[in-house]
Amino acid sequence: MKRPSASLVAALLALAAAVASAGAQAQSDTIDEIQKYRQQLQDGNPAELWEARGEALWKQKRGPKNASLEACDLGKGPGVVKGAYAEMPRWFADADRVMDLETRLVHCMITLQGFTFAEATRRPYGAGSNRSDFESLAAWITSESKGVTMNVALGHAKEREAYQLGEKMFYFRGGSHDFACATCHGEDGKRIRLQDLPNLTRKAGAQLAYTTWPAYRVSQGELRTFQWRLYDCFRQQRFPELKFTSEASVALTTFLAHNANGAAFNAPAIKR
Amino acid sequence: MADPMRIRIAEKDGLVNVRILMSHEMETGQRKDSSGALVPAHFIRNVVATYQGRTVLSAQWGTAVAKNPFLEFSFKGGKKGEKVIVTWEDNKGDKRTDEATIS
Amino acid sequence: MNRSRRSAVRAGGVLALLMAAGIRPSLAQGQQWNQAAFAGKTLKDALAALGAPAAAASGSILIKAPEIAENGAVVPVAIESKLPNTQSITLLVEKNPQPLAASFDIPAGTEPSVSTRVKMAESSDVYALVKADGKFFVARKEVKITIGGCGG
Amino acid sequence: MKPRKPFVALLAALLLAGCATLSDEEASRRALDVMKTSFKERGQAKLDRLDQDDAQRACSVPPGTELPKATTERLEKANLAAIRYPSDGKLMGDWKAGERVAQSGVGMQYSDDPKRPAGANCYACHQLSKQEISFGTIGPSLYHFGKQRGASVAIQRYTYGKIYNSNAFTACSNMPRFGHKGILTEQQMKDVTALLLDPASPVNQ
Repeated sequence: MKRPSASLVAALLALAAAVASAGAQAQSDTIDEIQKYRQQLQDGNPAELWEARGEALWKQKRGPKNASLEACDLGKGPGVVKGAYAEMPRWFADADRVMDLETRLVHCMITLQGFTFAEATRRPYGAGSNRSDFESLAAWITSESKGVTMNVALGHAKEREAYQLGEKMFYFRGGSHDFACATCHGEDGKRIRLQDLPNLTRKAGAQLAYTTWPAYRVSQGELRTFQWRLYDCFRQQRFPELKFTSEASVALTTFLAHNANGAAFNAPAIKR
Repeated sequence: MADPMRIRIAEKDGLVNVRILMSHEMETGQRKDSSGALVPAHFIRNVVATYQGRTVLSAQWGTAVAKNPFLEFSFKGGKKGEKVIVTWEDNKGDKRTDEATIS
Repeated sequence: MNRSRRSAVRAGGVLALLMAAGIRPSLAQGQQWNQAAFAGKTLKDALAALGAPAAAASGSILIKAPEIAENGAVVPVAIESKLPNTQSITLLVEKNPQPLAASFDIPAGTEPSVSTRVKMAESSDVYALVKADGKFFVARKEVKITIGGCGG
Repeated sequence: MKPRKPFVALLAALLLAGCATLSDEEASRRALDVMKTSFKERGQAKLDRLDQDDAQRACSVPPGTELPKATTERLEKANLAAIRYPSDGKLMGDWKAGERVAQSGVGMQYSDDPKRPAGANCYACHQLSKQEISFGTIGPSLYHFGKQRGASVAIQRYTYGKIYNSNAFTACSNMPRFGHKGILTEQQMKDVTALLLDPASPVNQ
């Protein structure tokens, strides 16, 4: 066979490069356009509807003790909501436990309002008109930390232990698909379909991700909290069902929230 | 009863910008629930905004408007401190009226 | 245009629907809702029911919508008309089961510009129909809907 | 204050361990104990999903961690030996069916109907065809996979084997072991093999 001429090779190489760059161009256009879509959504976040409900719920007298949650101590003193979320999860002396926001709310519903654990946690995640009190309360409480710098301390031994266990769970591979959290969130610049995957093992990624939950999910038309984020990631990891406010959920939240320290909290957000 | 709307109204150089978020499922009537039964259509059909008794926008909506609807428009001649009143009515006859002050 | 006839058809349609659904029209039913147009299953049917079977294409109507939306459940669409005496702005999504999504009457003093969010069943052309000075004009823009997330 | 020896030793230990309160081994054990009480079985996802096999245990490390060569060799050998090739000797199915499997992301979740076939969700992580712009980048692009490699029996065996058990070729791969874990049926794996290798498949256009 005749060897291809140098000019033919050059032409083929140029063609290949053109095809490749056209592909890359199309891909970057796609990303740009998706970015524009996300931008357009920012204006008018239905999370506000949940925030309004949450504020009313916080002040409403409920439960066997007919009490509001206004005396609930989120870590900065009874009733102090401003900036509280940016320091959670944290260890609480009265429960001798590390608690994230939802866990603490359950604690207050039991101790202040007189609900049982089962009553308080009847509906962790809402669906349509069957709303979750936690999603409303979390929307409002977290909105009171907007702009506050994340500062989750590991001063207490139980906080350090929670962080350490959370880190282990983050890399734990299991289930039918061998997935760990790290499978999708352990490298820079990856995406699933067209969704960017934050690298949660690095500060920038953890900050970007953690500070934008809770979020209004347009795909669901619901306001979702960080507990939900973990719950649904594990479903898609093909793990069994994560129990609401379980020790593992709080440990993982501690790991991720602490990694986000130093960033300004910026939720409730709006996401796909 | 339906939850209140969130209405943000700002006046600048005589132009009043109105942004409304409504709490509504906007069911298409084509979605099935977990048991496989069709969820009946339930959606806002009419929206009217008034300023000092005059209609500044009226809308007819179908099921394609997204859940928890967002609406933005602007009108001329509104004054700071005055109110805009917004009403919606859905296909089941449920209604909601809220007002907000121009800031 | 035969306005009274259209109104009569519309009212009849609404009544029939309400009766079929077992709902009595409320006494405050002062507003109209164009049943025939919203029920139209094709763009052509919807435009005909809106009284605009042959709207002229216009470069004076701007549609702001994403070229690619990550999710069809919420697609932001803003429409602005530069046509003088704009009376109404109507938004249609060609490939939705019922293309007519929303229609806005623009009274004098209101800017001919509205912004809302619609559901899109699939990638489709989005149409903005504008009535100005008694005549209909139209513009369109394609919006692609992609599959997102982890897929389950 | 004059620092005393035990204090210095304690300080050094703390520095060495960072902020950790548990040893690495203790932490792994405790984490598993905590997980066992933090999850509940639902639908097809039972608690045994938390019981790790050798590969899962060895691979529960941060991405980029260099594992000892003996470990990766052990894992690859065991996983390679576990591959079951189709008894009829045919490795290529229908690329059109393979495309549907590649697009579908359901299967094995507690929210999924166990009677319905699972998908492979290839597009979640890989580019495959020109037409599908919504693809992920966790795995490499597979566009022109067959065009570059041909479809010899050796390539077919490698492709089918990789789908069946990715760890046979790369220990601790991010890719699920679709055959080994019973996610896909033999026919589905043949169909995906065809999607990658068939000259008529959109992957090779």
